[in-house]
Amino acid sequence: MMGLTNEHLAKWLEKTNAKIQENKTFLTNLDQAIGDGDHGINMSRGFDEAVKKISSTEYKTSSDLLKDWAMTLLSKVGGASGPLYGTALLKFSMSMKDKEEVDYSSLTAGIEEGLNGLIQRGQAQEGHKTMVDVWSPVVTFLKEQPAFNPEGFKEIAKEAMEKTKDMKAIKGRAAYLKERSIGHLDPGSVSSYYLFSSLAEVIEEEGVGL
Amino acid sequence: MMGLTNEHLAKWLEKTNAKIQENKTFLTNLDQAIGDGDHGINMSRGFDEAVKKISSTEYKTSSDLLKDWAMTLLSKVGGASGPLYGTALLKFSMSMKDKEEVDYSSLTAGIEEGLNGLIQRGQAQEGHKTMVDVWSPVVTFLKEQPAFNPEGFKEIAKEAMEKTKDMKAIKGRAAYLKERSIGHLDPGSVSSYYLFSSLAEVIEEEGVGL
Amino acid sequence: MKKIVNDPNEVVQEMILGMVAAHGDRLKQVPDSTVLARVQSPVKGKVGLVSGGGSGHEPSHAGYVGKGMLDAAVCGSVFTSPTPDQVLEGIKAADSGSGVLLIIKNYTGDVMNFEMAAELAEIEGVTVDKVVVNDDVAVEDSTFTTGRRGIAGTVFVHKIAGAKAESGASLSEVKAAAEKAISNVRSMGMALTSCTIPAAGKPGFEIGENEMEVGMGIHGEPGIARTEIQSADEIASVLVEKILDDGVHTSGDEVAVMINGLGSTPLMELYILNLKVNGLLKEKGLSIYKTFVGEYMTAIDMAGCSVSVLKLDEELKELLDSPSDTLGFRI
Amino acid sequence: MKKIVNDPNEVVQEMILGMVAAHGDRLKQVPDSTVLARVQSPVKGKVGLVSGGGSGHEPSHAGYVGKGMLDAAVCGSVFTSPTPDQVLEGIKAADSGSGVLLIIKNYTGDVMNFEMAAELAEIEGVTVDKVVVNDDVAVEDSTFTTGRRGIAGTVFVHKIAGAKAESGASLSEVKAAAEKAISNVRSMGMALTSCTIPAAGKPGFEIGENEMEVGMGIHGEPGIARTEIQSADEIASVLVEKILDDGVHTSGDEVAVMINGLGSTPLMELYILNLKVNGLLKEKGLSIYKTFVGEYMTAIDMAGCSVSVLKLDEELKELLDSPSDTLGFRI
Ligand SMILES: Nc1ncnc2c1ncn2[C@@H]1O[C@H](COP(=O)(O)OP(=O)(O)O)[C@@H](O)[C@H]1O
Ligand SMILES: Nc1ncnc2c1ncn2[C@@H]1O[C@H](COP(=O)(O)OP(=O)(O)O)[C@@H](O)[C@H]1O
Ligand SMILES: [Mg+2]
Ligand SMILES: [Mg+2]
Ligand SMILES: [Mg+2]
Ligand SMILES: [Mg+2]
Repeated sequence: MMGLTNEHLAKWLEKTNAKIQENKTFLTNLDQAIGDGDHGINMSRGFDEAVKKISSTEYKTSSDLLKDWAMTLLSKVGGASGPLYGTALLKFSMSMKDKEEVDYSSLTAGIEEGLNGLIQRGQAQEGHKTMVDVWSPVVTFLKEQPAFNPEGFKEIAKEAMEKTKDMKAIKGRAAYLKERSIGHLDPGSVSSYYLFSSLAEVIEEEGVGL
Repeated sequence: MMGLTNEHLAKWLEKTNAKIQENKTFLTNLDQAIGDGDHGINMSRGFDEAVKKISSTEYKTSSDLLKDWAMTLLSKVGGASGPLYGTALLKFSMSMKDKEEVDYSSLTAGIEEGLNGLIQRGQAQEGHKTMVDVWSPVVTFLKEQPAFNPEGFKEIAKEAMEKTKDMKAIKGRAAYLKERSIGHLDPGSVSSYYLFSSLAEVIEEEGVGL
Repeated sequence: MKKIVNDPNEVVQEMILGMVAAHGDRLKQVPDSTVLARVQSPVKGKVGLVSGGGSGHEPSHAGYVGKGMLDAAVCGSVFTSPTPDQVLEGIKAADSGSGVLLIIKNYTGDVMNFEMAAELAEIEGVTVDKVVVNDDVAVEDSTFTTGRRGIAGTVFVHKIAGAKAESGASLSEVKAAAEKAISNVRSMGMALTSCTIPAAGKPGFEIGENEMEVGMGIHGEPGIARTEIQSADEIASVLVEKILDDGVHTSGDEVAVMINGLGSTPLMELYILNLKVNGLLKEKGLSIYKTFVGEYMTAIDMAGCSVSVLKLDEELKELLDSPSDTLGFRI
Repeated sequence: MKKIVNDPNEVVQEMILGMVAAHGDRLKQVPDSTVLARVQSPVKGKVGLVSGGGSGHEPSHAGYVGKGMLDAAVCGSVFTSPTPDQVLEGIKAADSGSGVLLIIKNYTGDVMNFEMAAELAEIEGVTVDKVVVNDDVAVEDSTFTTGRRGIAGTVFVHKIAGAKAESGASLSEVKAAAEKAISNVRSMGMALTSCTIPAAGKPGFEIGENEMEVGMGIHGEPGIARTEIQSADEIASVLVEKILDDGVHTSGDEVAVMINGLGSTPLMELYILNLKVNGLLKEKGLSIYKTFVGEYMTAIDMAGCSVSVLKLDEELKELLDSPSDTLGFRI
């Protein structure tokens, strides 16, 4: 079977949610260190709701599913990460509007659109110690590779996430800390890593041809 | 020389004050355990002021000196102990009105008057875990003895003070603790002990004939 | 000690000066005293109202000085009743010749110092009367002991007596209104933490990380029991039940409710508590005429709350509703 | 965690219900939302004013809903900006056809969520405009970063814009008044302790027993420096100096001052601070028109304070003095 089905997308969401729930306190602790200590709480609330919504609805198209995912985050996460994840997934959904199937090129295009939405909404550039620092290298990697490479993909996302540790925050709440933000992982980058590592794992485990 | 002069009375006040200042935190800690934690602060403020007042004023009569001592406590201590010590000393002062000299019998009568004022003002009886539990046995002892007995006097005051430890408070703030007040010294009884032990020490050290 | 202070022994004087600096249009300091009085006081033809007590309960009591409430507040040292001479200054500032009513919270020290001041004032020719507030049901009301303490319900007494005095009533009428408020109001508190007197520099008592004290007084005096921390709903039940058990409020009564924070408890938590208190009182058949939520009678920086319930009749409703313009209570 | 709560995840909903239970004569909950609106809203012919943000800053913002201030407050989760759909509910509740002004504190999340709501509202045919409050001088104002934060000075903006809207002014006039207040107000805070988000269950950061944080934000974001605890006078000097350094207030100006408590700091300490702030401002040649002391914009249960200074002109004085009848701010 080729491409990501709605079932795969739902599994992606569920796996991401599982990681978020499991690491809720970790994410909150990260945000306590350089933010206001609510990132785990926000993400856990929003992704739980998204799972509830998506698992109880029948979707014709992947675009519809992604849209509900996006809208649920938008209306349940709040803070900075809510509109950012919401916008990114909404852009992804819109780019899938007239696609029959989520194949490699449409997945790549969708995540790139998500990144563009993120940047437009948040005005952060790479190196500012935000989730853009994970999304951006992930998009570059997808565009470089001929087909989906789960191991490499996960590796890239992980490295990118880890790199935020040494960055000085320019955007987001951590920016108030200036130099003192160095030495701490960016919470939004860690949750983005959960999103992307879950995607790779679903593709691997389900043997999705991409 | 016979009787307590004004110089002796001033020394009595100063010695008491020295003990209070030295034990300010101890008194406060006692009051933290079963009251509201201000007895050391109150007594230290009031006795400091009394020393200032008395040491800078010339007194014709002991009654005048005692009156200023009383009035200073009344206007500087506050709380329950302010009016109580103030009233006691005021009654002492009044009983000295037409006395030439503070001899043993007038000292005894003065302290007894003080106790009566205390009881009238505070409505506490012996055994209620208040300073009355020190003043009352002290008066009884004075009345029993033919002449001032410094060692016995100090001993009586000390024992009386220590006995408050096992009492259940009926009056004063410690009464709210009911059974839980048992096992703690009554702060006002401890400060009263300082007052009486200082008196005995002044009489001893100055070789007052009483 | 984590406090914004200079000399811990000067906190009351500096507070008084800071209040006058902020609110000189409302409050004046009686020279060389710790008394804060209405700028306009004494108000001609009006009975004067004086309250006060130890400091550390802000906005009590200076926050209730103003039109429709008190004429003067006497500020003692922290948790220490003011001395008779200071109370006398308050009485003189409030007296316009129509007499002065003292509103005293029931603590040995306050009662003694205010009574001595009243004696001194009578000598100076001022007619003085007094009421003693004892709303705290956490303490047994026995004539053998000192009886119930005065806590947040005192603010209702200020409001009722203040409105009555403002209406031009006589000293005995104002006293009667205050007495009615006192006999109609019951309160109880609880605390999650201790509090720190600045000059003491450390918390007044120890309390475990998972403990709370039910029936806590506003100076950290214990009440009924030390228990495990309970939920807001359970706390509401304990407080409301004990208050209603006193038998003053019965089904069908109209009541005013005060949810009071002790210093460190956020408004959010007070509103969460109110939700359950409101429900419980309604369940008991009481009709809630007005609810006040906020910090009215604090215990320095203590975390905790108290609930007060005042039974109303037509007179009390009218007095509660009449305008008051003070920093801490505005109608 | 020492809090009076039930389910830590339900604190905002229960707070909203508790507020309506207490103040149903003033506030209504927009059904199925976290919006608290004036009972009378939308007010015919009046520009609607909507503010809000994460909860935990009570009485901000629902405490400022009422005559002369806001029409609706949107309550997010604790320290978390509300979502666009909730803000949209607030806008709809406030809109009487005369347009709605959003008063946003400058945080990435708030700005994004409120802007998205504005876009949604415009689609539904509501005219919406916005102002962003950024009064906190502890943070550099650089276009390269997110810029200064919005803190307690926001309450002055609510008051000024609210009075203007109440006068029947147009959306652009109300916006202009709000912008003037924003450009005239500067604030800075400091903290002695951290604060605890109920759902997190532990303090947001560590701070030593002898340390304080200068320039602390209202979510526990750090500011300028971690130092040893200083005296009230020193704290006043640090805050006032930094505020005046910004160059908005110059000798001869009339100003309004707000001494704001962050949650656990007693009024007594705020007044002690005010005494020095008052003196310093006068020394600098400023004339103090009005001073507000209390809890206006808190950070849950944080101990600490902020100082805000608003430069006044005739228009702002008039707007500041016009009546406002809200729980948290009454003129
Ligand atoms: N301008 C921005 N652009 C991109 N990402 C951002 C921006 N601001 C914040 N973020 C991301 O959001 C995360 C914080 O999210 P969260 O804690 O939920 O919101 P808040 O900061 O409002 O409390 C940060 O770790 C960062 O990755
Ligand atoms: N009714 C009373 N009669 C006699 N002594 C009393 C009475 N009430 C309190 N005391 C004494 O006063 C002491 C407490 O004084 P202090 O702490 O200064 O005042 P407060 O209790 O008002 O804080 C008690 O330890 C007790 O000895
Ligand atoms: Mg956050
Ligand atoms: Mg005491
Ligand atoms: Mg005391
Ligand atoms: Mg947040």
